[in-house]
Amino acid sequence: MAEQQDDPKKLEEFQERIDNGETIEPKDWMPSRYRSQLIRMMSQHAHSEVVGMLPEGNWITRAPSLRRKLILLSKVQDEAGHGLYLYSATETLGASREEVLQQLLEGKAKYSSIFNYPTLSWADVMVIGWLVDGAAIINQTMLARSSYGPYSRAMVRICKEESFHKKQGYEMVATMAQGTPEQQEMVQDAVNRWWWPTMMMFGPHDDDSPNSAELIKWGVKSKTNDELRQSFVDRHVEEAKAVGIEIPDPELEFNEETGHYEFGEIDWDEFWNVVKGNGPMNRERMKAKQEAHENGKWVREAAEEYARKKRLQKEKAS
Amino acid sequence: MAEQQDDPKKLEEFQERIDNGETIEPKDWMPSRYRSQLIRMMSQHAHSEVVGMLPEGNWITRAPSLRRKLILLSKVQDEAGHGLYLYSATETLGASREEVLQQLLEGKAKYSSIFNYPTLSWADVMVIGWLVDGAAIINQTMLARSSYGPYSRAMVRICKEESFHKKQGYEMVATMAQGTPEQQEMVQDAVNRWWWPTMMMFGPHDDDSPNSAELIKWGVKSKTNDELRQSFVDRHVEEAKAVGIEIPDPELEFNEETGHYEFGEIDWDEFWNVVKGNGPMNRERMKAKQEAHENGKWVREAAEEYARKKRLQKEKAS
Amino acid sequence: KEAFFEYLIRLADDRLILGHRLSEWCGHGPILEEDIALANVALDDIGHSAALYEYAAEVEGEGRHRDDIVYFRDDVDYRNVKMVELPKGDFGFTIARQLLFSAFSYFLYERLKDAEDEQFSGMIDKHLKEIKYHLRHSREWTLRLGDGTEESHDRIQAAFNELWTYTDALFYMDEVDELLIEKGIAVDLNDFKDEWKQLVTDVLEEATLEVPDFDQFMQSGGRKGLHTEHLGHLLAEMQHLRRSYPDATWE
Amino acid sequence: KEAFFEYLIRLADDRLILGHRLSEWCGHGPILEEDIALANVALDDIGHSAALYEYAAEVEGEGRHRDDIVYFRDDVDYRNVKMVELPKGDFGFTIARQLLFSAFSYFLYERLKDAEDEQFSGMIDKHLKEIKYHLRHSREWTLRLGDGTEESHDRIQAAFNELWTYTDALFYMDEVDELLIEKGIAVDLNDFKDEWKQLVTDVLEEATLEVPDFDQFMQSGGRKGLHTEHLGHLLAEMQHLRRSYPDATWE
Repeated sequence: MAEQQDDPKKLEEFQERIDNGETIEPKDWMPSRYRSQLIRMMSQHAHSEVVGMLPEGNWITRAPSLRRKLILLSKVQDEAGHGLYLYSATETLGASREEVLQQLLEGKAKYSSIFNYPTLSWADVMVIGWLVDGAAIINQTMLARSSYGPYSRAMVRICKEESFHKKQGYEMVATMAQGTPEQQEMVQDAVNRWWWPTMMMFGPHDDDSPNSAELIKWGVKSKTNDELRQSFVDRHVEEAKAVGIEIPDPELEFNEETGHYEFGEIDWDEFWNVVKGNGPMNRERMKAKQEAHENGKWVREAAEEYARKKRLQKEKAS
Repeated sequence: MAEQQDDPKKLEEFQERIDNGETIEPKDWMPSRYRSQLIRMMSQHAHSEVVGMLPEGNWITRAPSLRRKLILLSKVQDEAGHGLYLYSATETLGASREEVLQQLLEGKAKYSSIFNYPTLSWADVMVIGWLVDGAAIINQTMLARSSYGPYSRAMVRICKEESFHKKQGYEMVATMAQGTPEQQEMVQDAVNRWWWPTMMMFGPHDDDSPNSAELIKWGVKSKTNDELRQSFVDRHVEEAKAVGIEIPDPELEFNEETGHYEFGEIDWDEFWNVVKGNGPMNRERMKAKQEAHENGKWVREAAEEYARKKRLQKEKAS
Repeated sequence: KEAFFEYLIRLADDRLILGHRLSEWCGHGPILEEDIALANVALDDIGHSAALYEYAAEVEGEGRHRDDIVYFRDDVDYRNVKMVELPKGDFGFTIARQLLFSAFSYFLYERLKDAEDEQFSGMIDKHLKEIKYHLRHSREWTLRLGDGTEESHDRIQAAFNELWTYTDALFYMDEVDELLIEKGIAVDLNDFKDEWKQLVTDVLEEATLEVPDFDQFMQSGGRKGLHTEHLGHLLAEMQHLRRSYPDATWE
Repeated sequence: KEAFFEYLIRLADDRLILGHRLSEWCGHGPILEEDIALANVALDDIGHSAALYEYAAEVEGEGRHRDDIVYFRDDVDYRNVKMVELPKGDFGFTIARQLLFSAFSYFLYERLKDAEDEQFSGMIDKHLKEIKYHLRHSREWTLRLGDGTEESHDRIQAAFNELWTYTDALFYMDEVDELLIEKGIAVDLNDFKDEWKQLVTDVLEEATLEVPDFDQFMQSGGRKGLHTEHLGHLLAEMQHLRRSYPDATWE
C-alpha cells in the first residue's frame, strides 16, 4: 500500500482522540501510516502464531503422558485459533488473509524470531510455554490497551489463553526441576538454550527501534522494548528461583535501589542474523509452511469449486 | 514367449543328457518349455530376493545393537546381490532384467509369499533368518544340483551365504530364547506367527503341484514339495528344541518308525489367499517396489543420458 | 472382567492411534481452519481414549495408570484395527478414513450409550456428541472433495479404494463381544452393519464417487495384534521419551 | 583423555548418523546396483563408527560398551554435524551430501592416518581405503546427475544449494582440536580447507553445476549438541527397542 499524505486537520483530530484514550474502530478515519503500521504489526503477530505451531507441534507425537499430549495439542490448536483471530482483525484494516499469507510464504513478512530455534527436547516445549508465552503475555497485556479496537480486543482474549498456557508450561518445568536427575538436566539445558532467544523477543534496544516512538504516540504501544524486557526479567527470574532453575546470565543481579534485576547484554549479532533469515530453523520453518500450502492447494481449489457448483445450483433452483 | 513345438529327436537327445546328469549351458539346445519354466522359476527367485529385502529392511534403523545392525544391513545387502546374480542368470535364457522386473511391478510375476507377512518385532527378523533362510537353504541345496548350469552355480554361491544368515539368525533366536522374560515372549510370539507361513514356502502338496513332475523329469528339481517340507520340519524342530522354542503345531510328533516328524495340516485357504495377492502385506510390498521404481526413474534416465553423451564425445574424439 | 478390559482397550486403541495420525497434521493442514478442525478431532479421539484407558485400568484393578497401558505395550499387544494405523496420507486419505471410521463410531456409540454399566455408558454418551461432529465434518469434506475438481475427485476416490479392504475389520467380533453382549455391555456389530453401509454409500454417491465393492477381500488381524508394519514405527516415536525415563513423572 | 574421547565421539557420531540415513535407502534405491552400493557405504560408515565408539569407550576407561554410547545419549549429547542428520531426501540429495562429506573425510583421514596414537591411526588407515571408494562413487554419480538430463541437473543443483549452508561446520574446531593437535593426534582442519573446496569445485564444474557461494551464511552448532529437529526423530526410531529393554542382551 502506497503511503499517502493525510489531511493535517484530520490528523490532528485523530491524535486528539488517541490522547483522550479513545478507541479507534475500523470504520473510523485513521492516518494511512497508522493503518499500515498496524497491518504490519498485526499480520506479523498472526504469522507468529501460525509459525509458532511448528516447534511445539514437533513434540505432540512424542509427549510423555496422555495428559501432556492433550495439553500440548490443545495449546497448539489455540495458537491456530489466535492466528485466525488476528488475521480477521487485520482484515478490518483492509488487508486480506490471502494477501498477508502470501507475503509470509514469499519470505517478505516477518514472524517472531523465537520460532527459528529448534525444539530439541521435551523440556524445550515446556520452557517455551513458560518463557516464550510469558514474554508474549507481557507484550500482549500492553497491546490489550492498544488504541485500535479490534487489535486490543483480540489481545484481551489471546492473553487469557496464553496465561493458561504459561501456567501449564511452568507447572511441568517445576515438575521436571524437582524430578529425576535426568529431568533436571533436561529442563536446565532447555532454559540455557531458550533464555537469550526469549530476551531477544522484545526487539532491539529503544535507541535502535525506529518504530517505537511512533507506535507509542499513536497509543498502539505504551511501553518501550527495554521496559517490557525489564518486566519479563523481573518476573521470570523470580519464577526460576522458586523452582530451582538457574538463569544462564552471570551478570544477573538484583538492584536493591531500583527494585529491578540487572542483566547481561544480548548477543545482537545473533539477533540480527536470525532476523535476516539465518537462524537455525528459518529455512525449515518456511519450507514447512510452503509445503503445507503447496500440498493443500488442491484441497482449497476443490472447496472453491464445490462452493461454486452449489451456488450455481441454488441460483438455478430459485 | 509363445511355446513352440520342439523337434522330437532333439527332445530325446536332451532328455538323455539330463538323465546322464549332464549340465545344460546357455548356448546348448533346450526345449522351449524347459527354457520358459526356468525363466519363470529363476525370475521368481530373483524377485523373492528383492522383495525379501523389505520386511527385514524394515528393522535396520531399529536394530538393538550396532553389531546386529551391521549384520542385518549386510544380510539385506546380500539379498540384493543374490537378486542381481539371479537376474543375470535369467538373462542367459534370453529374458532381460527390465522385462522380468516389469512383470513384477505390474503384478504379473510372483515372488515368495512369505514376504507378504509383516515384521512386527525385532524377533521376527531373527526368526526369518532362522526359519525362512533355513527353508530356502533346503530348497536351494537341491537346486544347486539343477540341470541348468547358470542356475545351479548361482545356487551354490547363494546357499553358502544363506547358511551364514541362518546361523546368525539362529544365534539371536537362541540368545532371546534364553534372555529376559520379555525377550522369550517376543521370540516365541515371532515363531508362532512365522512357523506356518514358512511351512507354506514349499508350495502345495505334491498332488496339487502341476509343475513338479516336469521339473523333476528335467532335472531342475530332484525332490518334491512334500519331501522338502519334511526335511525342513525334521531339521528345525530339533533346532527349536535345542533352544527351548515351542513349535506352534499341536499335532507335531516324532514317528520312531519313519524317523521323521509328523505334523499338522497347513491352512491352505490362507496359502491360496496370499498367493492370489490377499496377504497382509501384498499391497504394501508392491507399492514399495513401485514407488522405488517410480522415484528412481529420473536417476536411471540421467545415467543413460550421461552415458550417451560420453559415448558421443568418444566417437567424436576418435 | 478380563473381557471388559479387552473390550475397553480395543475401543481406546482405535481412538488413540487415529488421534495420533490426525495430530500429525497439526501445523501442516491445507488451511488454518482445518488445522483447527483436525486438531479438534484429534483432541476428541485422544481424549476419548484417555477416558477409556483410565476406566480399563480401573476395571483391571491392578493399580496400573492409563499411561502404563499406552506407553508400555508393543505393537503386537495393541488391539486397534489396521485402518487407523495407516500413515496419514494426503488430506483426501485422512478425510476418507475419518468418514469410514466416524460413521462406524457413530452407530456403535448410539447403541453403546445404553450399555448396562453406568460409568461406561455415561462416558459413551458424553463422547457421542463429539463423534457426531466428526461425522459431519468428514461428510462435508467428502462432498467437497468428491464433487470438487477432477483432481480432488480422483484423489479421494483413490483413498476410498485403498481403505476399503480395511473396513470389514471394524465389524470383527469374537468371544469377548459375545460374553459382553450377554452381559448387556457390548452390542452385536452386525445389527448396524447395513446401516453403516447405507450411510457410507449415500455419502459417496452424493459426492459423485464410486462405491468400492463391499465383497472384495478384506484385511483382518488388528484385534488380535496382527498389524501392519506402520504401527511399530508410530509407537517407536510415541513411546521413545516415556520409555527412556520410566521412573520420571510426566504429568 | 577427555578431549580424545570427545574427538572420537565427534568422528563416530558423524558416521553413525550418516550411515543411518543411507541405510534408509535399503530396498528403495533407483536400481538394484545402487541398493547394493548405498548399503555398502552405510555398512562402512556404521562399521567405522562402531570401531571409533569402541575405542572411545576404551579411552574413557569406565567400562562402558560402545552401545551404551550409541543407544543411551539424547540428541543434545550427540556431536555430529547437522549435515548428516538431514532427511535422506531424493537420490540427488543423498549423492550431493555423500560427495561433500566423503571429500571432507578423505582429506581428514589422509592426515589422521599419521596420528601419534597407533591404535587410532591404524584404524583410520584401514578405513581410508573405503572412504576413497565412497568419494569415487559419489563423484561419479554427481557427474551423471549433473551432466545427465535437465531434471537431474536441476535436482542435484537444488541439493547442493540446500546443503551448502551446512558445509562450513565440517571445519569447526575448538579447544578439543587444539589440545589434540598439540599432542599430534588431531589435525588442523584449515590445512586442507582449500584443497577440499578445490576438489568439490572441480567436481561440480565438471558436472556442469554451479558452485554455490562459499561465503554465504553458514550453519553451525552440531558439535556443541545444537541440532536440527530431525535428529530427535531419528534417535527415537534408532533407540526405541534398545531403551525399551535396557537389561536384555542384544549381541
